[in-house]
Amino acid sequence: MLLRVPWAELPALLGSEASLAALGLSLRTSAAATALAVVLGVPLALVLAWGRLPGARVVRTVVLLPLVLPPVVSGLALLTTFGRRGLLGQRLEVLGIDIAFSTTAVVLAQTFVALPFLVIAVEGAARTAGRRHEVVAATLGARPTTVLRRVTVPLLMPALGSGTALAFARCLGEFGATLTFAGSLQGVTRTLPLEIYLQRETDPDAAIALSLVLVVVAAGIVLLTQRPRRGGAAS
Amino acid sequence: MLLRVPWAELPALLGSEASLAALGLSLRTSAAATALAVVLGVPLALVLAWGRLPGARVVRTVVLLPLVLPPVVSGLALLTTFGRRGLLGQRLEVLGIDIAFSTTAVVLAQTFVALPFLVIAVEGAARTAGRRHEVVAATLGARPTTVLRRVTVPLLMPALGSGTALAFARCLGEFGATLTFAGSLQGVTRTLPLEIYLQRETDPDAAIALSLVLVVVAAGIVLLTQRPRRGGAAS
Amino acid sequence: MSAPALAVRAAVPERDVEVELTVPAGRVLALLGPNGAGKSTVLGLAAGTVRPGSGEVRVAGRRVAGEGAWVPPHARRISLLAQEPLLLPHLDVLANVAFGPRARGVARRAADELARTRLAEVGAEALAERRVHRLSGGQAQRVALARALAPDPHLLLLDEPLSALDVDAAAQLRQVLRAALRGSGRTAVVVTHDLLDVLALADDVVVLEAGRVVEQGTTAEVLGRPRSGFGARLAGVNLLLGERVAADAVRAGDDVVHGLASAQPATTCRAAAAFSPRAVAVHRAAPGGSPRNVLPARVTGLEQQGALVRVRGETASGSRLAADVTPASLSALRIGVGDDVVLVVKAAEVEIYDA
Amino acid sequence: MSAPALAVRAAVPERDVEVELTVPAGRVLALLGPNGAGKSTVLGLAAGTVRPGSGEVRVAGRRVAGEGAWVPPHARRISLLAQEPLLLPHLDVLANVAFGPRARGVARRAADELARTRLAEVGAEALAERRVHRLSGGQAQRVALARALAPDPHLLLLDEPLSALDVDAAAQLRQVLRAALRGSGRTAVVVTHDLLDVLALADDVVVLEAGRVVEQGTTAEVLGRPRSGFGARLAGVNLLLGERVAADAVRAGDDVVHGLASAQPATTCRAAAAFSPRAVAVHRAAPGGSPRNVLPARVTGLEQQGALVRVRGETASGSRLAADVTPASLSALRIGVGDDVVLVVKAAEVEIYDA
Amino acid sequence: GGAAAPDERLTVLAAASLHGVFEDLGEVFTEQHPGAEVTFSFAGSADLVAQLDAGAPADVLATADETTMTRAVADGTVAGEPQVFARNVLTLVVPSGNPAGVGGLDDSLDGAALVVCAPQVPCGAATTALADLLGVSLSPVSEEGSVVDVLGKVTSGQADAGLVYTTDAAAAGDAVETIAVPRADEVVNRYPVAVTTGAASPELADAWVELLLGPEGRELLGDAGFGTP
Ligand SMILES: Nc1ncnc2c1ncn2[C@@H]1O[C@H](COP(=O)(O)OP(=O)(O)OP(=O)(O)O)[C@@H](O)[C@H]1O
Ligand SMILES: Nc1ncnc2c1ncn2[C@@H]1O[C@H](COP(=O)(O)OP(=O)(O)OP(=O)(O)O)[C@@H](O)[C@H]1O
Ligand code: MOO
Ligand SMILES: [Mg+2]
Ligand SMILES: [Mg+2]
Repeated sequence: MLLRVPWAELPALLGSEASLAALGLSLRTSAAATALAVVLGVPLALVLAWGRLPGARVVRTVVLLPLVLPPVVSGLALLTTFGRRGLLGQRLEVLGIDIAFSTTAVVLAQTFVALPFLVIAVEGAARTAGRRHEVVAATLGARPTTVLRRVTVPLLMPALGSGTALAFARCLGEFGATLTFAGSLQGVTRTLPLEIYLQRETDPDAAIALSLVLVVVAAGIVLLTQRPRRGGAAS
Repeated sequence: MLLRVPWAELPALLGSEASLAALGLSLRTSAAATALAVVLGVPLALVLAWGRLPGARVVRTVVLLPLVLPPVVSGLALLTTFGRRGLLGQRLEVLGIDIAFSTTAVVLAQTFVALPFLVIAVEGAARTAGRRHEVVAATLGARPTTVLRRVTVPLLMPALGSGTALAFARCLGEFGATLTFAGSLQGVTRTLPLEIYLQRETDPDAAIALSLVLVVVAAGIVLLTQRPRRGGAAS
Repeated sequence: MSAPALAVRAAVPERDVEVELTVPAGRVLALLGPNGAGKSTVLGLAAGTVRPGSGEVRVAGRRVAGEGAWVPPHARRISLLAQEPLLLPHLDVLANVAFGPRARGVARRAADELARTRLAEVGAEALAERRVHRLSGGQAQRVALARALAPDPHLLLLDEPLSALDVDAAAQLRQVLRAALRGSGRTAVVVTHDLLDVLALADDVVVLEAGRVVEQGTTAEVLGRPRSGFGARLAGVNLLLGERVAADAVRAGDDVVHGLASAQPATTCRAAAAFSPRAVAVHRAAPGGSPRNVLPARVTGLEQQGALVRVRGETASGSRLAADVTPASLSALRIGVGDDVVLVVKAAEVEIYDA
Repeated sequence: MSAPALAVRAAVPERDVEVELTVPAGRVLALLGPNGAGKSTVLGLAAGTVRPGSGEVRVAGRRVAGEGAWVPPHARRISLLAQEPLLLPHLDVLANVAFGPRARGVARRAADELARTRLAEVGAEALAERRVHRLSGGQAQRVALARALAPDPHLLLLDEPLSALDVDAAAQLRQVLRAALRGSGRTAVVVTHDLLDVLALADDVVVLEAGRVVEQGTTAEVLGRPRSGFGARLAGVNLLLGERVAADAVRAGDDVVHGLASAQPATTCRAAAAFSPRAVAVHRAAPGGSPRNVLPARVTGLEQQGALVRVRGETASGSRLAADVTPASLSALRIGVGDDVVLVVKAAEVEIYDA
Repeated sequence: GGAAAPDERLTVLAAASLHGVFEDLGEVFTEQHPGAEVTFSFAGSADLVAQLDAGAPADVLATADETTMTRAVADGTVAGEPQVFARNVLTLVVPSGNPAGVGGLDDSLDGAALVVCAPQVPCGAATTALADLLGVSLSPVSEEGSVVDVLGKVTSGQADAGLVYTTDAAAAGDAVETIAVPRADEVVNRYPVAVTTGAASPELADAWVELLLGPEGRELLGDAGFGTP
């Protein structure tokens, strides 16, 4: 891919108004969606890891689905839920909330595809770590909120960190659901992958250059959060 | 989504030659790609979890990238590597091997996107489990192959199981990389997601029906492998 | 009278544990028993880490577990030192010890200072800044003990607090615990396998066997006049539990032992005969002469204990007895494991009491 | 003479451990020392779970670690019982014990049978089909011990094998170990904090302190005439280590102790004075009369030990001494921790020897 | 895959919007050429050109606009002069029932969600041309990358109106209502076809082009709503 990048023209290609707008939009929506995914995903992951919910397997399956669905299908699923004629969408519209073709829709689509990354990472870590340390903390008098803040979260930090990084990177790369569900308008809903898709029609070189930007940003994020981890814990 | 399925016509829609061909192809290629991902992914994951490779972070980043790249970019990346003019592709062509736009290309594309699922799952489990049990087994006289077979693999089985399931489901859903890298030839490279994409142009109802099939199969696989796990291990 | 600090009357069916015990406020209870007897389970019931299948648990009179009631561990004002140290791996040693006080609202600096004091008490002040995975087994145990003592709880639950410690440390920490427990008005339950711990720390003793309380009483009572095999072996005496066949004789199976009846008149049909291993002589064949108690047995073990050798034997009816002899007499006897011997003890050395 | 079964001459700088020790084939070495002294580290060096920073390790003459050489644990024909039981969580108890023999090529049925035998020996045959997370602490320890014994290794490394066991089990397993170790021609290194283990199991003793060997010799030598403070405390004697100021006197700091010189002529300038705590009398003020050794000290601890009370004290020069007195005389003295007392011991009770 | 191994195989790369027509035409073709098997690969036109350049096996290339075909000519992946075989014009579609009451490209669009193709793609270029021609300025809520995405927004009811090709409107059937746009037929999009340079069976490829340009082709294209040259 590197070989086909038109290095000389790179600054011009990337500096174009459309590219910058797309990059900016992508970064902003990805940040928002990642935050949303953390807020929703961490409690969900803990409940799945520790709880004895009767429907835990079903819930987990539903959460994991976006990970494996093809983009078009994800988009269709969102559309039939949050779309104007969708189950929830209709109700929201009654309340005067219309998310169609808005940046909110982009964030929603990205949250949808990013959530599983967080849930998988945090649930896996919570499950393997078990509740042993939480129990110890409780027998020392720590109330549940304290346990969460001072034991669970710090212990899950590495998993949370890499889960968040993957979620953010996945948000950056989200294409199909955004396209199907949110549309594509410069500065509002046209994120970087959509811009790449469009550029490819007229200027494949520009598309490759933009792809490279995306790859580099995503790789950078994934790389950054891979701090060297601690050795085995004494038990 | 369920509401919009044309239940009455479902058998006809799904029974069409094109749909069956696509489903069959998808299942075959996904199985092959998953097997390939296991063979490549497990050793890679163990090396990443246990080794003190200098470049481990970079390797891990590269492995994780397909998880977050938009489909088009994945396809472009594959094409510029394995395509006829790609880095590896040129060499392979000299050997008379041409993989782009063949069923092999589909398998390759699917392996590319499925590998991270396996590596993440297995590496995470291996890292949290640590090597403590492996060390114990070695001090009891177990040679490395025995340790792998009788300790490492059984201990990682739950993670390997769910990783494999996710990988298979992801293979089933793979769309963008296949389209760009392998094309969309019926019976050869047109997998179920590609068929859905195509049907959407002419027959949205059929597309929804096929999507449903895909969702059900993927959900079934993810659900099946969620066996109830064992309680915490004595240490 | 105020409510006992701890009252457990509960069952954990999946572990086959069913106990009833009470710890009055301000007293220290030693919980003894063989491996798997249910000691850790009882502590778990009190701490709230094990839920009873039936029955109830009360801490300071408050129902903390039982039908409809459940008070989570953190709200019980207890502190548990579990059998595994389980230090928090993301904190250093000091922060581990300061964790409890911090969780109970003590300010950071005060908690750190308290933690340093506790660490100094267990001889681990030099480890304060260490990461926990860089501790040796005994060091981790000391830190865990300091951590359990730090929150200043109403009820302290200690599961084998001095295991894994070296002789010096064990002796020193036994004193630390003694100071922390005795005369402080603090209530504690201590699980131990060590007689010294019982003597140094406990007011009362409960012996568990196979999930049931088989003996309880003050330390002096239980060790002085043990009524369970385990208590007797811990106290280092031989015990025959059986039927009273005379004012001064007990029969256990086919074994009959005569002794001195206690001053109080007999009230029960079950009785115990206790005698020290030092009072037992070992012969290859039954001797003539005065001793009234002659017990044939098979040797099951030989063990050096200090300057003496302990000969362990079992009678045909299954009574397990020990005799302490000098190495010289042992080599004269030329006995080994599996040999048949005769154990002889003077009735004057045997105490008979109600069981 | 054949090569020693184990020869370690290596350093682990990140743990500040630097040791040199040798275990002749067929002998059992007890490795003693305070927490954090480096005992587990030495076992790790022998087993191959710790790599030396420098130096080398030889097992049966073969260099298994050292510059350029590295033999992985499984190829060393050793068996290690680590300080944590670490049972394999995906196997049941029987499969855990059978693991070693199976790994060494024993057929499944034979391995299972062997495992059952070993389990029976440690009194855990009833647990054979249990999953390991359903074991109590002591049960897990027994299973781990059975597992370490099962592969029939050349060199057995046991890290606190009898900790966490109840009195009965500890006594029984001590015998099992004794049978497995003594007279079997097997070589073993046993880490323990228990004098009984040393007496029952060990031919030789090595005492580590702060990562260095401070004392070594046969069990009788070390316990009979300890040359390290730790050895002395383990053996239960008082020890003053210092400069020989006369044929029959040792000075440690300001403390001078007279005694009986050993029969052999003195060869070193450093000497040790050893005496039993029972020989030490405690007074509030220096008495007149015959005893030549009068040592002012401050009381640092009081500890019940069997029928006696042990008074621990420290002199102004830092010598730590113990005196065993009856509870009656203690209450007559009315002393407590922190009081100044005078410790008096007759020279006839003190043994002086080369250190 | 077919039952017996075909004597000859024809591979056609075609724009996704030709899916329906080409499948039907394929049946006619196999009737006329027994022993031959036709395989299609459908994708966006730009994709097809890129794939061909990357070595995709193909005998015929049919794209949805002339710009992309020009690129293939420049790459040297097609032989000879491309021939236009179909024309397409834009039309306005609204969801069935026309919830926003749209009446055409006029004030009735104010406040309604209009979706069009992005100017970078053929249908978008046509949209821009049409707007210029009519002297109206459109303010769409989304500029999609393909006409299928525009249609999808309308059929799903997300959008109140969309500008798509008449062929797409026809394929969507009852899901949408069509509102004719005046002078739309003045902005024409042309579909060219060409035989590839690396064709494995050039004769069959020629035969396909002939069939497409012939009466059977015209008829099927007409049925699907295409105009013919
Ligand atoms: N994994 C480790 N990494 C670094 N240092 C360690 C590690 N484990 C132990 N240490 C340190 O090395 C020294 C020796 O530890 P070691 O475990 O050998 O002691 P030990 O004699 O076995 O003590 P104990 O009786 O407490 O088990 C100690 O100071 C300890 O803090
Ligand atoms: N997590 C568990 N689940 C089920 N059974 C258990 C569990 N832990 C222990 N047991 C069983 O419950 C019984 C009581 O165990 P407990 O841990 O209370 O014994 P203990 O008296 O503390 O023994 P030890 O001296 O060995 O620590 C034992 O038979 C044990 O096998
Ligand atoms: O196939 Mo995706 O959901 O756009 O990466
Ligand atoms: Mg226990
Ligand atoms: Mg150790």
